[in-house]
Amino acid sequence: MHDLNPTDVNKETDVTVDTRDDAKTTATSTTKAETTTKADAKAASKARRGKLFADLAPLIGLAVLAIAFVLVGTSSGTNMGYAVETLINQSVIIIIIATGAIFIFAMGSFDISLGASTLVAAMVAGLVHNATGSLWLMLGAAILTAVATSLISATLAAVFNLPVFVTTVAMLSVLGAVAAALVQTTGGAQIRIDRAFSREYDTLAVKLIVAAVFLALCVFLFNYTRLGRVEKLVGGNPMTAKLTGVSMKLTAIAAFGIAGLGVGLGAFLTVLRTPTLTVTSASDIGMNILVAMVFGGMVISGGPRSRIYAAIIGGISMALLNQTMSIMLQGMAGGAGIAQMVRAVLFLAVVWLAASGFRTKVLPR
Amino acid sequence: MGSFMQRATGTLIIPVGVFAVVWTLATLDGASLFSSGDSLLILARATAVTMLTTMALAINLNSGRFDFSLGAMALASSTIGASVAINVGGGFPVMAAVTVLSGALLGAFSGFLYVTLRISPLVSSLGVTLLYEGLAFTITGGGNISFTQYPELVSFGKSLVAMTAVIIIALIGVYTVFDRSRFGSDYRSLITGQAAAVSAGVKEKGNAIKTYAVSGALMGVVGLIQASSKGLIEAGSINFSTIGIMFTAFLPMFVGGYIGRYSNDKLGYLLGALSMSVIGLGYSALKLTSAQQSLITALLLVVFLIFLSNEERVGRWWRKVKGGNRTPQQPSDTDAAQSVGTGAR
Amino acid sequence: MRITRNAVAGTAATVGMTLALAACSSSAGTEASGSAAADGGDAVETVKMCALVSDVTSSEALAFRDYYTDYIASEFPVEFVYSDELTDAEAEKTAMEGFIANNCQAVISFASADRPTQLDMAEDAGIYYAVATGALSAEEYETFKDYEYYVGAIGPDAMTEFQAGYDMAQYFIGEGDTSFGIFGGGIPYYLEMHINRAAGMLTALAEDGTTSYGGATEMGDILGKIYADGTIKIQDFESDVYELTGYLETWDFDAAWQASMAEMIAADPDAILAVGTGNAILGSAVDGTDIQIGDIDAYTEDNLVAMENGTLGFLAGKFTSINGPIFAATLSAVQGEPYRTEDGSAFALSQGYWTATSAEEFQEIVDADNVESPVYDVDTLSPFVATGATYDEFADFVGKYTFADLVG
Amino acid sequence: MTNDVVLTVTDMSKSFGVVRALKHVDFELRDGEIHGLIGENGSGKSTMTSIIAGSQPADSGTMLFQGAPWAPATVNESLANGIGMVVQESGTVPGITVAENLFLGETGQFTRFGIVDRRAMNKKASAALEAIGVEDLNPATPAGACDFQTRKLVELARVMMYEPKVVVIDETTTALAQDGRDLLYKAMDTHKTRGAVVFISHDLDEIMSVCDRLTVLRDGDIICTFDKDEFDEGAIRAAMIGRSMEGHYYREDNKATHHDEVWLSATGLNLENKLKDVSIEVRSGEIVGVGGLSHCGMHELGKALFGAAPLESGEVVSRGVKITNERRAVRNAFGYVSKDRDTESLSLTASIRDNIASAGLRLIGKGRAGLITKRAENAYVQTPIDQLEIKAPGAGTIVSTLSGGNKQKVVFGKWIACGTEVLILDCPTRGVDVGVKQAMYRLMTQLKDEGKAIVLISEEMTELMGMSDRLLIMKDGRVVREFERSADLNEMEIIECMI
Repeated sequence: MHDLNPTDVNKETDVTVDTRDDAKTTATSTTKAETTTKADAKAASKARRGKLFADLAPLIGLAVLAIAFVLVGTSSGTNMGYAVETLINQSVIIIIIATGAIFIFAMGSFDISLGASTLVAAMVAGLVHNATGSLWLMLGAAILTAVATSLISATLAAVFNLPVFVTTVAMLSVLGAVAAALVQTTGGAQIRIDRAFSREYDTLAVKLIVAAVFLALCVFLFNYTRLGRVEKLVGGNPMTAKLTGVSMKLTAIAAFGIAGLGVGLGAFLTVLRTPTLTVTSASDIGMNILVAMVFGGMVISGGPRSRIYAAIIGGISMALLNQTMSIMLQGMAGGAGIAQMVRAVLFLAVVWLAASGFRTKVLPR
Repeated sequence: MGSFMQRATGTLIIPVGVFAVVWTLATLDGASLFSSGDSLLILARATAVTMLTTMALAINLNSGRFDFSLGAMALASSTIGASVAINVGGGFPVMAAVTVLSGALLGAFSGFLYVTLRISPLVSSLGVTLLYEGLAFTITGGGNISFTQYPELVSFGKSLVAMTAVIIIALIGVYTVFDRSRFGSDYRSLITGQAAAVSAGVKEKGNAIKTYAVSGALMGVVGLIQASSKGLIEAGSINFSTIGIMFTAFLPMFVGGYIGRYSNDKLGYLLGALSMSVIGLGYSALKLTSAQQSLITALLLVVFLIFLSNEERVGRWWRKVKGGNRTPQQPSDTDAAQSVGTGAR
Repeated sequence: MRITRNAVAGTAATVGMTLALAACSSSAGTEASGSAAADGGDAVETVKMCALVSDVTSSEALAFRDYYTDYIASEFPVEFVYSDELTDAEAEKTAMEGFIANNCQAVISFASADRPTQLDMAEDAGIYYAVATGALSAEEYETFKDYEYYVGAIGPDAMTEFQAGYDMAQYFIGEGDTSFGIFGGGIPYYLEMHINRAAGMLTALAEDGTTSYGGATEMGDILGKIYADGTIKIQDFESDVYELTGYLETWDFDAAWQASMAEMIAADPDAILAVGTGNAILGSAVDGTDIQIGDIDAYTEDNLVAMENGTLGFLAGKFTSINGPIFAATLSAVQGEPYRTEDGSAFALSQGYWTATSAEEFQEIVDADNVESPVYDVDTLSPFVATGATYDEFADFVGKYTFADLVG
Repeated sequence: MTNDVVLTVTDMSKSFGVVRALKHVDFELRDGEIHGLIGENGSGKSTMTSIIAGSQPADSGTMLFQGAPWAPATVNESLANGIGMVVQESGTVPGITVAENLFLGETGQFTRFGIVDRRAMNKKASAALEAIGVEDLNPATPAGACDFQTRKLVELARVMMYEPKVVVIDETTTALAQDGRDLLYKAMDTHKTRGAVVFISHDLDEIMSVCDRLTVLRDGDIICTFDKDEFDEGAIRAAMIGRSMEGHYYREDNKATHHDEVWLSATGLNLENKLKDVSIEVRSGEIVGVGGLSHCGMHELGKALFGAAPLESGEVVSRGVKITNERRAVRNAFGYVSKDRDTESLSLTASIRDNIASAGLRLIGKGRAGLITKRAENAYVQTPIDQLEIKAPGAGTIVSTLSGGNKQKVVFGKWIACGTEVLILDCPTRGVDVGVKQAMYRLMTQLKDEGKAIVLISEEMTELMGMSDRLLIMKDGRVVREFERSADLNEMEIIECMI
């Protein structure tokens, strides 16, 4: 995470205005000049507060949602103990996959096939478990499959110079077909693993351990090693990164590898949580991780402002919101539609706040 | 840009080639591409839907604006149009007018949100998708809208003439608006020279909102055609289940971009859509399962992209092989691929 | 100092504490309400029943829902909470978690992606669980029949589904039809209901001596072949009498699908046998041809219109209030009187379809059973809600489900 | 020169935040003159002209243009009423035609019922281009297909088309090769007959030869104005910097020196039509200059030496290692400063710290198993910040907020911090002010003395002559001539072989 400490923010504003000649030369900076009024000091501190606020918006969103959840839940007699556990159950897979995916998004790439690869990895894991009965082989299979699929996308994109997004659009279709083929191998509609087995391991402890280990790894790699810096550098300006000696191919492969690991672990937990896998399983994951990341303050175009914590914040926020909405709208016809509209509005509001310190004269792209 | 022959070849090589390959494969398999009387209608309808979606996607993607909400706009506008026509009456004209108009309004609102919030268009479109899916769901309470009792509302999609007319009108309309009008001139200047155009007085916000409105109107027409070809509107689609249609537009968009180098990208979108629809007929003639179909389509997308991204390399290699010294057809860096790069690398 | 990380930590701590406190403080309370529900007894207390639904859009699903929320909820001391559309096992589990957290006292499940998980969750949480319009497989039944909170299942079992397909084909054969198209719906997704129905259709055709499907003529073999192929292959259909002119599956609506549909219709069969939603998907396409559709769906207005104008020739459908008995059994269980078989197991009862082959029959059915005045009305159901009725009496009641039985 | 005053600026002030960019300046522009503005980055010259040309408002002060109060709200309004401006950055839009660029935002004049009459537009565009001496440009050509210089001329044509009374030309020549400059000078001379020109440049020689009068700005103040007959390089420099320039601007010595080891050796480089059989050797402690016209291939050569160009044949070797890509280059202590600083050498939205650290992440993590702590990173970054005197409140400052000179220092800092030994500099002083330039030259000299190998690619002949041990001149993708450093290098002779 690249943060600004308060003094930095303060001084930075001064620098913004210290660039008289530069400021006017591009339309982008002209805005700064134009919008800065005579009340300089006021404006400067306002800008500083704006950026600080923007940085905090996802956290504020999380806090507000948590309070709303507790208030709504308590007042409607919800079993909060169970509800909190549910919260973790429902968000942990999204958080893991999304946190891994941040490595991809930080470098300005966009992978839309993560949901599909979760499904395929989960299916392979399920099949391996059914064949061997082993937990560890199943975990290994999930990770291997996910990393392999992820690396195929990365390699295709890197070797042939393809836009990652469209490559993953193609991967989405391919993985869908693979999932259909995998199901067909069982001669039935689903891949199902032993209930007793999944119940044994589908526990809070397993989830928290897997999540803690993986998230710690991600935070470490992202914030304390060369990899994270390089991902952000590539996201900020790929050309510069290249001309600074960063290997785009290796960087992409590393990012996709970690994302693949996350998908693998997510798939592993998916099998434990829902031991019955069909071609439509995990279909929501692909988009939900996107929403979670953005909700948590991730800049979708990546770059220096990427944050590794975004998925955690966003994932929990989404789960809180979903639960609160379902408590409030339970039993209401069309409730799902209204809940989704509320979700949309909140989503846009948080993103808007998070972007508030970083506006330019031209529209963002 | 080269001679007429060169341009004609570049323009037609893909659609003609696709047709030849698909026709040959079908014939070898003993099947016919146009096995039923409805084949032409299906071809026209699929071409219309794909072309409109491709245009709706491309006009914003060219400006680096990625739009997940295309399907949601089609869904919401047709839901509104059908509900009004069923509850108020007025038959197909009312349904068509309300659908396209509400499509344009939904598009404009989406654009308005984007320029007002000033957030990444991709992110804004995620929110809009949720919003419009939720809207359609709320209107019907999640139920489907069925036209079994109102066959007159859906005869539109069963008319070859109507579908052909849609294609022609949309092509001419979109070409006029984006290539010949003042709006289009501003639009194109904003694509590649955002900052310069804005400082020269081009109104970017208005232009963006209008572009979104056009995109929404096109998706309104798509919604209309889909409602009539399915005979129902699945208004209960939520949780991003409407985004699938967007993916069908990528390949024709790239094909269109390629063809656009030789003639015009709008014509390219038509020919790209036509090629995809021919391939669709081929799938049916060859009796491929849907898994096989999606696999092949995905491979085609990847192969074509590889070709586009490595055209220079391919060209260089080709010149080496031929040993000749033909002037390289310099690719203007595949516009579409480029914008996808900026919008969502 | 790194503001953002501190803020993250701070917020996380605050959120965590809030949640933890809320969790602890309320768990005692729920404990109490949970046991109150288990004790039952008090008939005046409103029972919170939750419905898991995989389909929220079809008119059948909406009619079922209206019957519960409009009719039943106004006649019995219950409130219904419906899930969103549940597309997969994960969604089902999520919805179950929500139900349990929100103190549902019983779950009536229409969603079948992962029944074992639902059953386990209900059992763990101590809330009643019932299967509506469906059945557990034999294997599943053996596993779960002794669960304390498993109420039982009422609905068409595999055989009923098979029979519905069989009856449909038999009807059109009886009409003298010889050429057929088949709409296979969710067969490639291994939707068992659809596979069973399709097997029924093919088995009916195969009763003619010259006819076979992939060499098979028996129900079991045909079923096996469909499972193996994941589709129906018309080239494997052999007959001197009948002709299979086309086959269509899924609801893709893309160009290839449309072409396949057009091809099936262009072949001009006498009838198209649909495993489900035939009129909704194909109705407008066959409009203006002589092709009739045989369908397994619900008694909706759309289907009535189709039957009136001749598009729909045969309809097997669940009637609106078909879920009355399972509700009665569930409520009875919540109020302390679950129905158990002689050996103490949960019940597994079968109910089939009502069929209509003319607009008149259709109208009779609609008139006899609708949300305002269902055949399973309060007077019919009340005797089976915690009144001391035995399992055999209940089973007998459920078994009399035909139009003739209920309407007369 | 008629000496009638066309534009008067009185008591103009402008602040950005707490910084005062213009402090009560007074300025007079006379009819028929070419008036040069010179000053370091941030001196206020561009701020003043941009206010005059309507791209931003002043905080206080008044302007009189041809006797009437002048306060344009937009660039277009200013242009329509007689004052136009050509800016430093490319103002053209690549995706539309030359004609559409000329009438950008103004296509309304050709529009009937919303449809643009392209034939009429192209015709008018051709006329406008011919008016400034550009003859052979089809206005229907996409601007993106034109070279940088042509696009610049299109911008000039766009301004001139409005026949403004006053034209402001802001550092445009940096982008132009000699023929383009000649067209520009000619256009300016022609314009003198009907109005006045304000000409901003960093190039003292150029400004002295082109202008009739010259105003020096420093720190938001107008220091003084020179008439043509008072032009004196030393005096002007002194006015700009506020002190007389100490020591030499370029290298002091006149002799080519270097160590023996060859650190960079390229042989037989071929790249499309841009490089043809180019070979070059650079030794330790040597600065090799590469000059030529913009499109002679020297920029491509810079990239090729760094392993960043898809060579058709030939190889780049450094101390036994083939440099096949950028990664290998950096691993072998290469550094590359691009001429497109913002797009190729910096991550603008990242901080100074991030940018400087980017090339040395391995070094920072060295000895800690790759662990990069905040402290180690800060320590790593602080050295070049101090050494290069990067003016910023802190290492966390976002680079996009820095001035051009400071940005370039960040780029240099990135390469110096990681111990670069072979430095490829492509136009390293483009768009930076004199003070920073001087610092750069000193740094290059220092690096040379430390035994580093430097390739200096530049479009500024004086800079090349002033800094290089050897000077290679390129033309049409080939190295056509090589000059050894000596006191009697003849600039004219060098330029001869470029053209």
